[in-house]
Amino acid sequence: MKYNVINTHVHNIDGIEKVTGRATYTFDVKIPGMLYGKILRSPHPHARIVNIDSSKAIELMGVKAVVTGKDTLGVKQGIWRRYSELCDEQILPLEKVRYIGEPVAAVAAVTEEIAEQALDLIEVDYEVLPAVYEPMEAIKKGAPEVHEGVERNINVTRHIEWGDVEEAFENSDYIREDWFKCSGQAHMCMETRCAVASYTPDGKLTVWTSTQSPYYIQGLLSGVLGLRESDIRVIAHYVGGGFGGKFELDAAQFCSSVLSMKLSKPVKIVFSREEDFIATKRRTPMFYYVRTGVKKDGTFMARETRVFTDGGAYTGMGATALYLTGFFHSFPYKWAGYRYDGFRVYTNTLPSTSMRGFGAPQGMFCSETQIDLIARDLGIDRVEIRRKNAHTPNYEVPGQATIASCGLTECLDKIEEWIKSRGKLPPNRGIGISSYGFMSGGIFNWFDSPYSFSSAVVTINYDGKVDLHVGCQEIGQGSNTTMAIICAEELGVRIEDIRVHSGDTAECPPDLGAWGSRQTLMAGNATKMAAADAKRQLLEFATAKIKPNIVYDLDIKDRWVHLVARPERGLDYFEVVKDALRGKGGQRIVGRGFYTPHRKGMISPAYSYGVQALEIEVDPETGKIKLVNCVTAHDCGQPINPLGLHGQLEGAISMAAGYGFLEDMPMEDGKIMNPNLVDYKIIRATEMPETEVFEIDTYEPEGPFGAKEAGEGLTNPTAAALGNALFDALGISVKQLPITPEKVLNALREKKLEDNK
Amino acid sequence: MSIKCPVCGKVAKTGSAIDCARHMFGTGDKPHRAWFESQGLSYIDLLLSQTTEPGNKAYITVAELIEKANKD
Amino acid sequence: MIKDFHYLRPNTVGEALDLISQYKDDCKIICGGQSLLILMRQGLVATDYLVDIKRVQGLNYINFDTNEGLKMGAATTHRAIEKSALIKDKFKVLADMENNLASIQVRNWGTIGGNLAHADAAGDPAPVLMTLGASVKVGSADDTRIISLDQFYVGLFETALKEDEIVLEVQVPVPASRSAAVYEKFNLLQSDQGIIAVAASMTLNGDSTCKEARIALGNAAPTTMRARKAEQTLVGGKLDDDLLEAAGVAASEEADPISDIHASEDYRRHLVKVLTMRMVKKAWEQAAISA
Amino acid sequence: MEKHLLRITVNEQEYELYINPKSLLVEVIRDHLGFTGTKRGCESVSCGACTVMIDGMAVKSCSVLAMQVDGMNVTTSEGLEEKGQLHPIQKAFLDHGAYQCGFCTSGMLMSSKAFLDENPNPTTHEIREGIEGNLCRCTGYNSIVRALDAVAKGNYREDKA
Repeated sequence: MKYNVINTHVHNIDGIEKVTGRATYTFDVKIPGMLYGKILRSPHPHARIVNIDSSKAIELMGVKAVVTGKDTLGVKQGIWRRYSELCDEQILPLEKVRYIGEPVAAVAAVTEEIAEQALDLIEVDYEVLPAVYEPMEAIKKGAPEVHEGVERNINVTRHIEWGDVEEAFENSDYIREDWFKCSGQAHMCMETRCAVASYTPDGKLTVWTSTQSPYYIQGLLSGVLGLRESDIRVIAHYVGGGFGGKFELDAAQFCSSVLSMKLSKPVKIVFSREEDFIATKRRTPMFYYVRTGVKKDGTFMARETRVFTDGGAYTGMGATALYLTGFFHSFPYKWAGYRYDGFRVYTNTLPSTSMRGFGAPQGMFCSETQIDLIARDLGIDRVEIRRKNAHTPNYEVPGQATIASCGLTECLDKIEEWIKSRGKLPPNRGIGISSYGFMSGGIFNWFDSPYSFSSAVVTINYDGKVDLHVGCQEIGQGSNTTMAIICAEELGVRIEDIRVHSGDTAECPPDLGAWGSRQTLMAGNATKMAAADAKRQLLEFATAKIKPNIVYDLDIKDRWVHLVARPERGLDYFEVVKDALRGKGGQRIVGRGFYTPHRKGMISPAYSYGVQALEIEVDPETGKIKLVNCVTAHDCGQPINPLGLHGQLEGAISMAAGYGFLEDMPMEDGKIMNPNLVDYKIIRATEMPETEVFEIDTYEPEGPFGAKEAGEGLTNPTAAALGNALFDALGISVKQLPITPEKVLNALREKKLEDNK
Repeated sequence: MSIKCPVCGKVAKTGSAIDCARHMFGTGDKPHRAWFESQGLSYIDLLLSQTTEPGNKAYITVAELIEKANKD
Repeated sequence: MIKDFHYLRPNTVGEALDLISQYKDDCKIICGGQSLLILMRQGLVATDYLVDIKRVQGLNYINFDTNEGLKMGAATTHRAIEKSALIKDKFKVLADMENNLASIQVRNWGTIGGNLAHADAAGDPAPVLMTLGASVKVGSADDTRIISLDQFYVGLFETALKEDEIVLEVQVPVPASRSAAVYEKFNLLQSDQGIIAVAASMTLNGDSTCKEARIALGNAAPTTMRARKAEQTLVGGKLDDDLLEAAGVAASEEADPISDIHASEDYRRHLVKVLTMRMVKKAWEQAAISA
Repeated sequence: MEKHLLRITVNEQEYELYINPKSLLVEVIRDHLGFTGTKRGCESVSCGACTVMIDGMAVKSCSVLAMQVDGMNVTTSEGLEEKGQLHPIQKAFLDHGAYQCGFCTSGMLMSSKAFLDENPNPTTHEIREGIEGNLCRCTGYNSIVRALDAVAKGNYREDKA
């Protein structure tokens, strides 16, 4: 299929603003009369708040207000509006604090400095309680209760099962058990959490904030502040990164709103980098037990997996991560019998939640690492064993998902070719591979939204310029550009004819926002539908004007309205628009579109697939790993924006490789030991490997123009590929993330001991 | 002799107690969990040991109890 | 937040030293400030007076002559040292070390004097300069004196500077013939300080046996330290694996590293051994082919 | 605390202002002068989002007291355009998708500009070292390296004229 805009080289439509310093982020927002807020945080991992005395603080010159939980409605909030028991977080708690860094009070003052000084003057009387930091401790009988009445601190459990697992094991020739530990990871958005809240005497609240979902924040604020949803306007024009950490309500948004409502003045709160590390949320740490049964020939028969996750102090999006890790741990392979039991356990630590991959990177690290071990045990080629069990088009994961498009086998072929092309590697080099797949948006509606999951409005002005209003959120992943491309293609105009409006709940239709890789498919479908609706209206007028034989179809391509059968017969798009507008009594042409998935299984309407190969070099004397090459064969359906797609791929590699060998959040007694960018290691330009991508084109019937997920799933394979590359290079397998030099060295020592036996 | 699940009576193909234990763990519904507790064991604690320590301690412990239950 | 302070910007070394002798403990000296300002922002350092010597005349120079050796003004930036043709030619190890010190931005503003006076045991220049036998010229309003870098570091973030003294100049003697110095740090990100760093300089006899060895360890103890036992094992020896092993083991034993989130004490000792062996070998081989 | 007179040229415009001497350069640039293109991403001189050029050198403006650049020339990302024309590096960033969320971009551009001014024919490894002081969580850097490589190879030379 030949497209005019789709899959062509397009600049991000917000590029000029970003490369000239014009883009105004919440971090940059400054409005007249604005005050600055700071948050007082708990020094204790677990303590009862006996009393808070802010009298001294309020007397400090320049301090305008101090608020505590008592100044709030005390609502326990969360995105789980359908499952109230999972809404367990008061952002300014009334009773007790459950992790170090949890907010206890907030101050507004004329300068940031005065606000910070005021924090020191607030006297909090704590009754320190026994705390528990490890899920395996927290779940034991008699462990301290993080939340009263939650037995054994078990927050949620998830069970996934299909086939007869026992029978499948009985029919296996070989069974292998492994134990894994996956670490936490910080989202580390370059723009820390921040918000400017402005409440005005007319009872309306405007909040500029750095979020992945203005609509969620609007709804959540309405719940905790007792304001009417539509009286709250959330604006997020530019967002400095999200990665799964910015679609829940955060303390910057909540505290600035509470302070602003108290003062009827704008209040700005910006998290310091340290606050962003210790008091937001993190990727969920997980303990994995995996038991897998296979046939001699490598056919996967049965898998039984048990997972305990460190939930930290609150649910966040962790319940979904618990489900998705269990599902994607089976991915992208066929199993006669599969059983997963997941337990999310509360601890007195930083809450864990969704982060790019949403549980899948952990599940796939454990799965793909074990698959290489099984392949070695059975003497089967690692690509072959994956090919033998790979998902195929139109496969149904029993009771879970129906796959339509799937290019996994082609991806495996490509990667096999590339590995061969590398020939014999020099010593201490190794190549690891990992298959992966991911959802194109979750079908979940925990938020109980009454609105379509995605909506779009296309408005054509007299001069032919198109205003596209979407609720989907641009956070750097390029969704505004993707929507502009889809709109331009469907409507038959050029990218420069489109002006996208997003990131403002007062202007744009509701949309669940940027998480779970949902926007290209869901908002894309809504945008395509809206554009088609507008085009239909134009074509009515064009048909009346051209007066073709009614068996002929009309279409618009590159601003040319024409007969499909006789492209030379047609009209200029701009002329047609002018006529159509007159024909509508001077009304602009408006097209509407919306999308909500139906009958699409438990998880998602569509799934992306791929295989990644990572070549590393190891120093066997120090255990240091250097990333050399990273090659990815990628089935994301029809690519929409190749430039953006490649950027997503490389960005995912840097973040996921970091998860594999650098990034960690070590704690002592609940205190994070590296809450700064000196001690928290993030890949820099000098550590990034060369990257290459092979696009495997498939057509996804459920996606706009056949497109599906393209950015988040790429976070899933890299840590596994890195571990498998180490296995390939030195024959050692490290089952604890991150794979640090010290762990590599210890594994080498153990191997020596065994080899000597 | 082939071992029966003391709760639902399922007999594993191999008939072994250890596979019966796996069946009981895996099913893990209320009645099966209740049986663990009735034996003075904790389902969660057994899961924990199975999930955190290499080896099959939990399954073996349960298998022995199942054999015992099958005898009487 | 940084606590308020009085800002003083003298124009000459004399003015600077007078101010410092006047305020003593009540003042701090800022040069590049790449480390100091972080500590001040964290509230770990507060001061009534801040004396800014970054732009004081006569502290920013790189000179070399065949008798006196290399002299660098305290306010010379890392970047200037890295880029200096003279240093690339005569002290390549210095230029290479600077090239991997933090980021270009930091090297553009940070200074050699400030770095040495900050006395971070993980700092890059100190071990290299130690193996080159460098000294610092320090001065107060009353007089100036020369302190060998070996004597300069007395404790964790502690130097031999008196309260009214500042570093004025770094002095590096002319390298002996048939000698070479090398440096390597082990880190996870190229721009990081070393989890462990080792510098070694070897001077050889005509028969390529070891005449003199100088080994300095970074981040292996509360201060940058010489690995003297390791040095002794080398003197008079011939380059072979056993000797290297012996030196590596000696260094790892005399090191006094900590355990932290980045590495355990054992692992750090292991790194000291591996890097010492590598650096000694490399320096030895370079010295052997040097004129 | 007595204020000090600061004379500073930012993007070719001279300014005189009285500031608390503890003010960091980034605070003067953003809060006093309103050049918000320059960002802040940490408190530890790690992320490079605040990188500006001081007399042609890339420096992290959070690591410098404003008083230390008294009388000097500062350039921020807002100062890269000339007569409404994008600088070649800005064009290359657009063409190569060398930014995503854009929060690190201003600092990245200033490191890039200073680096290429000093080293017009770098290897790609030198380019990586040239921007290693700047963190980017979105792109994985390679698109930035390609953009700078393209500028160095002269693909945007006509723009320089």
